[in-house]
Amino acid sequence: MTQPFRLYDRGLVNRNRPLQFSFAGKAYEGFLGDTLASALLANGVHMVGRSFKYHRPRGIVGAGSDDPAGLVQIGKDPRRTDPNTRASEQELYHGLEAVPQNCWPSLGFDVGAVNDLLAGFFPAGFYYKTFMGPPLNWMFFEKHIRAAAGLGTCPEGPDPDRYEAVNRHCDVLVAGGGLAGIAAAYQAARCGARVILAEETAHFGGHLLSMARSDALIKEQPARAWAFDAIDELQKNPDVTVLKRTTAFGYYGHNFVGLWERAADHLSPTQRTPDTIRQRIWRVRAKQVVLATGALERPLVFNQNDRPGVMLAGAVRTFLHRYGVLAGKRAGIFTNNDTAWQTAFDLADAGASVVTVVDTRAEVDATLLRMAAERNIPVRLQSAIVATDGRHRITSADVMPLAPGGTGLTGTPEEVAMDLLATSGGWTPNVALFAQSRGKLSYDADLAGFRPGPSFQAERSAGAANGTTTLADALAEGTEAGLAAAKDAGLKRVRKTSPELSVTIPEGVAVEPIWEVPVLGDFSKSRAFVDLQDDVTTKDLHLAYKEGYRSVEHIKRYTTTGMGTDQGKIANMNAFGVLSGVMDKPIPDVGVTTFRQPFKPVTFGALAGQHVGAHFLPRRTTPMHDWHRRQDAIFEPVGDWIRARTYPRPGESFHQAVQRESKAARTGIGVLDASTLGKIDVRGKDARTFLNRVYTNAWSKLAPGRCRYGFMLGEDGMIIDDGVTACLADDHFHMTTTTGGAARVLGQLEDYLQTEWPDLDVFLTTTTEHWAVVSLCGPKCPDLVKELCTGLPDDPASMPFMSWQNAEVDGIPVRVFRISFTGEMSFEINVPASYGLWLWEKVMEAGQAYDITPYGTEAMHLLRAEKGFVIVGQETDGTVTPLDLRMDWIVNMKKGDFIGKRSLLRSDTCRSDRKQLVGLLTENPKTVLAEGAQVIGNASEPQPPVPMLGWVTSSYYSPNLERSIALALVESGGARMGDVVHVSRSGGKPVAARITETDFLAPAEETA
Amino acid sequence: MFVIPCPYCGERDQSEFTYAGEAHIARPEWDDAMTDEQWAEFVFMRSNPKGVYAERWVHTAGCGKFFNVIRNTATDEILAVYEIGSEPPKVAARLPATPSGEALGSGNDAVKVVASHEEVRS
Amino acid sequence: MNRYSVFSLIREGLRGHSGWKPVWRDAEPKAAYDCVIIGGGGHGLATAYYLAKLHGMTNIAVVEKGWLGGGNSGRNTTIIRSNYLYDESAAIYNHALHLWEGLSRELNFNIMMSHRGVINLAHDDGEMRQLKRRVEANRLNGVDAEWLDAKQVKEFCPILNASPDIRHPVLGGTLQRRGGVNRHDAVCWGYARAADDLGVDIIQQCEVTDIRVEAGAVVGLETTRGSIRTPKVASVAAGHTSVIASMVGLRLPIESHPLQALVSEPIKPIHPCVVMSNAIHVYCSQSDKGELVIGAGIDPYISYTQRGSLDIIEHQMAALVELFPMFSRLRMMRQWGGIVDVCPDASPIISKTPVKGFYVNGGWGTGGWKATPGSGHVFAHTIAKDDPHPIAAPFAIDRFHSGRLVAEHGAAAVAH
Amino acid sequence: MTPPVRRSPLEGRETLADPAGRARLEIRDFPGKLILRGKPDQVRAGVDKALGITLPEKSPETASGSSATLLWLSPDQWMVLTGKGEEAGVQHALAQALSGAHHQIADVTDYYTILALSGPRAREILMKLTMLDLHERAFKAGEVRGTLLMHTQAVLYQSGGDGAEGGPVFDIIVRWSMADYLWCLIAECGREFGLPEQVPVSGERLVV
Repeated sequence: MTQPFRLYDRGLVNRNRPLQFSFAGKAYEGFLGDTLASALLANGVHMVGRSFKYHRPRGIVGAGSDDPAGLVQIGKDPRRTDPNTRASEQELYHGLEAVPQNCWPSLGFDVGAVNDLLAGFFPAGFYYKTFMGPPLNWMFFEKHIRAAAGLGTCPEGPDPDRYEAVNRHCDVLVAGGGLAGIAAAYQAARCGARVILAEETAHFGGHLLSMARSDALIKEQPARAWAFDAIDELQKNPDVTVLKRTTAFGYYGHNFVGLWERAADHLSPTQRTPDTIRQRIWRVRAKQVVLATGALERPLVFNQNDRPGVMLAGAVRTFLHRYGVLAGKRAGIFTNNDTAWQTAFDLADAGASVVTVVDTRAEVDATLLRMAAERNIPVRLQSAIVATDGRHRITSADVMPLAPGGTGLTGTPEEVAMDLLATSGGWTPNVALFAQSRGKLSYDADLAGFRPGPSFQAERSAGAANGTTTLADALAEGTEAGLAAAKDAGLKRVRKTSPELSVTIPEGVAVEPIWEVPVLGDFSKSRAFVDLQDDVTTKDLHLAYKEGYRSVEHIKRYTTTGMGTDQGKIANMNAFGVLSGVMDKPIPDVGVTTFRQPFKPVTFGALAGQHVGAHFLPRRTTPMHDWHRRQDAIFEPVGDWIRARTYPRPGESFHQAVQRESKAARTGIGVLDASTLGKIDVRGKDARTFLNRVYTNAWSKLAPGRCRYGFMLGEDGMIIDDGVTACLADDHFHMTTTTGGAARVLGQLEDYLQTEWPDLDVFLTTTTEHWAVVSLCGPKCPDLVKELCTGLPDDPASMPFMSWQNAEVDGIPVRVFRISFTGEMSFEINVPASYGLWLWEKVMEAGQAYDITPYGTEAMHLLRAEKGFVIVGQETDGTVTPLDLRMDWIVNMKKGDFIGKRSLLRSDTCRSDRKQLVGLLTENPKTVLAEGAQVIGNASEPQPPVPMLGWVTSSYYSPNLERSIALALVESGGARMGDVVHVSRSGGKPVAARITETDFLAPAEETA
Repeated sequence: MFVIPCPYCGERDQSEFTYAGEAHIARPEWDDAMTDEQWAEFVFMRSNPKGVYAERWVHTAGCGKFFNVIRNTATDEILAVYEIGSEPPKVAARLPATPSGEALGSGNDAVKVVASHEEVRS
Repeated sequence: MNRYSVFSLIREGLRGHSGWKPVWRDAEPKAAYDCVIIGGGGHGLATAYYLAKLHGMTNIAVVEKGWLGGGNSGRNTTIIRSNYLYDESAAIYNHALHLWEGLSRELNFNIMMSHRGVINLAHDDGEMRQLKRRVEANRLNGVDAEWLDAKQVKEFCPILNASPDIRHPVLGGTLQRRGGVNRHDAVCWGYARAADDLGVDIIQQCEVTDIRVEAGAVVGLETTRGSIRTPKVASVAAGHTSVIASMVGLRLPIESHPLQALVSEPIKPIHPCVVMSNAIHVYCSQSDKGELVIGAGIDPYISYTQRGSLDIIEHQMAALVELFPMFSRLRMMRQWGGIVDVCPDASPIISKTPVKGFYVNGGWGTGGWKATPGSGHVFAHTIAKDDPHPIAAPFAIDRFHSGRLVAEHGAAAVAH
Repeated sequence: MTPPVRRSPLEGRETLADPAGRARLEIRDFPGKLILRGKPDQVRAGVDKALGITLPEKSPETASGSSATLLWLSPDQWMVLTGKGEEAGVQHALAQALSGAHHQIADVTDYYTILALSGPRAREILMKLTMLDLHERAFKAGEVRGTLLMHTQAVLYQSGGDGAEGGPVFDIIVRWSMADYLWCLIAECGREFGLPEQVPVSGERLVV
């Protein structure tokens, strides 16, 4: 296969490594080192897609991340296809398959292009003015608008590739691997600094790679040779990290910078292994940052400037020198500054015919005129291109003289045939990262662009990013920046190492801005595009202002300029320029839109890193977890924990299993893994005072060996946690908390100790996971405890309720707590976690004789509900006090102050008609209320809004009471014992239920 | 993500810390005469200033100690750290400056451009 | 003002769009107004519109320090729903939803109200209980709400990861069909245009530097564009509520946090609705332009920088990929931050204050957008009558004294 | 009757080693662990008396004696590492020596598990999980720091020097219930250096 536009005497591509690829179903050949864009251009393909709104043909415009137009979909594997990929950034690999976007049925013939014919009726913001209905409302039109919008298509997923994030600290981070960046990194490293150098493309050298080797020399050698040597030296330095294919995408607070490395996108899927990292985020904390991110060229804005084949002059030069590709063979140049002239010269020297150089300026440097003459290039000064032709690629352009002052046209248009039009409107320093760092921009009239002004963070700009326009200055500035950065990072100053650089071609820009090239004829018929992706024309900007949108931010949003996937890298400066004319204000007064992170779009998967799938979040499990799994238990997530919920036997339903477990716990022996409960060791002579202040009840008299239940409140008086605390010694306590509350409670207690009560002699240490907890429940469990434990009374049942003792199991020390969350005879055996599974298995073994039944959290919830015990987070929701639970006995208002005490006295908090916890017994004992159902007064639902008296917090069918039971928070519930209320249900008539006490196990007369 | 200089462990990433709210809000001694309004001042009302602000952080993943930080909430610059119970030191800060209402370093988007290389008031 | 319609579009299309008039006048501040509203966001502009339209107060101004809709209005993820737990919340958010439904036609400005449905996912037993409680309460409050089991959720949003083996499997969820998204800029511009048409002065680039109070009553304010005399000042400066309140010596139960959001590159339609998950911290929809619009979490600390931390975004992406594995290869195109004024009970303050003539509307946390029309409507009433609208009354400041909070976060209602 | 068996949270996990020697991940065999809390001037003498160790009093200091190693965790908090099964004896000795002083000693031997990550690439692996600066000039042998390893807190103790053959050794002290998460995550981050993929325990039935 031949590549008609390929040159064989220049470029970094490897001509010995041809690569086959396809675009739009057609097969092509490129070389290793190509981007998709350079390979397509080498094959004469310019048109690659359609624009967002008008579906106009779009071609390759730029040579890097600034290209707004050259977007394609890469890859046919539905799990690996990548939409909206920039052809000028996608490196070529063997077998690459690319397809055009936003066109149907084909790129050449696109039905959507009808929009372009109707463009006159679709100005900026047209959709705000219609589609309001009736008869047809927005929901009708939205379908069609959505279908027409969007660009590429989403992969099907899941993503087969791997990503990761890595953290790094460094003295100096250098963003940009051009001459200035290399010089900065080189100098900083020479100072002994820890350096990270990140270059966006596959090659270091930046602008040096976009010019002929001999154009820039250091010590009689091509400057790029010096640059490559510097990179080699840096790569050998263990304190330097040199990254290519890596973009600094986000400059965040405190000098934290995100880098995005495309580690494998240049490899074909077959070249990747399951271990390959596709992309990597480098999370860099830098003492100093050097921004050497270069400058972005902007196109000229003129009528019909959007045809494929109309490219940035600098990009044409880059394709020529970096890739050895002629973007066209009959080239026209359209410029308002010096730089594009070199593109003309280089094209001519490479064998292309340059049919014209059109310059809007009246006078240009004589050297340029001489060099053009030497090459027989026709030059038209003080002229402009006013129209172009060519359906899928430019075929000709109309050139006309500009009236003096450049405000109008004169004479008649002359048509010039061409297959390439390289334009340049000047260069804008790439200040995106600087702006993200929250420095302020300042307008530089010589550049007609913004450059870095006052810095905010520890950063400095160098080279073209700083508005510098010659290579020698860039080299010197980069070196100086590296030196200063190293010094500010605290490294000792060493001798500067900056070589002499000479450039053999004209440099400088000498731009004379012409933001809007005058239009020939009816302005309203012109199509001068500012944003080539979102189809924003100068007309749209004029219209937005005319319609009263004065702020540049409003105009951006109204016209969508700069809101495409390139975020207006080349469009924004032109837009500001056009607006300064429209508003008749200097550009600084027009202002700029915000430069937001990321500098360019970053893959979601890369940002998620390695923390996906199995590694998404921790799954905390108890020492007995393996046993539960072996029983094929059903589990539930409780915060980070995965707890066994129930243990269905073969053929048993979830409900049946829970019923069986609950029954067994009151008739035989049930055993529960309660290891997840929070545990805090409290020690110090002021421990009791401390407990008195953090719990609502009194702790002064709790004797060693005894336990007590307590509520903790927030200062707002609402319950935040509960648990049993045991007295180990007079100054030593073992506190327990809820599973989910453990960390929060410890944090709050430390807060009070460190901040409010530093005078208290109390230390806290969490021991939650040191202890595995086996909770035995049921009338027969004293016998089992007696069998297992030594060191307890002959009859463990004689241990007083709410007491604890040390004991041993096979010589392993344990703590045995005689406490109960079920109302049933119950013991909790605490053993060091490493023995947890052993103890559990031992209990199951010994328990066989008693027909022991393991039960999970669901039965535990049911059992405690039978007894009317509350669960914080189920009966409470952050709006409930102990008084609301009608547990006044646990609130000691007579003792001193405690957390939340004062809030209990607030006018609303002490209302007697607040929602209070009660039991509910349905009239039909078989009917189980829905948890979350609302309690209402009427037997039938009136029209909304229906007054709600309260809601059902817990509801079960009780196997022990052989009827349904429920707990509910009901207005004035305490005063309504025996009342019948109604509980609403979706799709059914309300269920009648009688209000009762909450302890369903208590003798019946109590609840009557 | 801030770099927070823990008084006990040195500079660490913010992810190791937990924010603990406004500093120097002393819990009132019990007083039967205290009104609901006075109590609400302690429980709910906050100064929430734009500018110099004394706040508390706790080094959750490190030493577990609470300490005070003075931060400029208009720019997120940390201006001082000091131990619980000690007096806040005097600090200088780039304060919000009208007419933009924003100090250099504020993320607020009111003014992003200076006309020339003029210094922005600090 | 021009009447917008498909016919006006065609007429203007035929004459090169030469006839469009400005959406609002670029008004100069007058020496005195009957009321000045601080903050030109959705809530402030809606307040001005309803003051002029329903209460005849047309000699009023909206002063905005930047550009209209440049604060949280232009930064939120535009999710509209009213399925809140408590009666007070359901009342105001449902009031807002009713107004949203007719707003494009009322303002003659297409706000692109898309009732595509909002799903709140449940991932564990506790969430099931809370969301079912919410559905029941919603139904009795006349808020459309349905419970969907896991299968129905998957049917409504087929791109969800419904695998039972993920860390937080989807067990079910609630659906509010009338919920959805709209176009934030359009809402601000539409209200501004309609208010301007009723005579309201809309003054941008005008920052309030002080509020003058005499004998406990507001008499005027100082701005970067001069002094203004007025007996009534209404703060609707979301993100700076405490700053404005401090000008009259008022402390509020508000803390201002960074909240971030982001959009992907535009892709063809893939996401049919709005999905919100509390446990996994995701809320995601797709804009008409094709961008996925994703809300991230709030940073824990106070900040006025409108900037958040990258790690918040990273956690957000991990959660998103867990719930929508197919999004892994899409790209984050733009991220930004706003400032959310958060109240301890995750409910707003719409209130008179101890300072006569000073009114506060703020503290909406992460959930203010959906309330915009309702908030402006009841706040206008409160200002005009100097007496709280019944729907606004429960949101008065004094609830923090009495303890009568509207604890939506206590009820784990995601407030976005 | 089954005799008592101790199990670690990583029961069934085998030592992971890169054939090329770049990284190695293993489990420490139940070293004893105590938390000691107290004000330095109140416990300094007692610690010296009981253990013959000079109390480390600031970050990131550690100190070792014949019977134990003390890791500084906080101005009033230390972790005491002992040999397997020796924690009770050390706790007793400390309690004796500190009687009278306001202090706290808690046995946390089973609260924590210790993973050891070693090898020339150990630092790079850990830097995928912690924001600490692990450069050899910033984190030296014998230093300890509490930090966050992605979603779990952990104490990093560099128990082996860089000069040593095979690079640094990091003892990673992590809660029981987080050990498997961290084990698998470290292995995942070590895949580019030859550690094999490890899948966390998962797949429980969470849906009824």
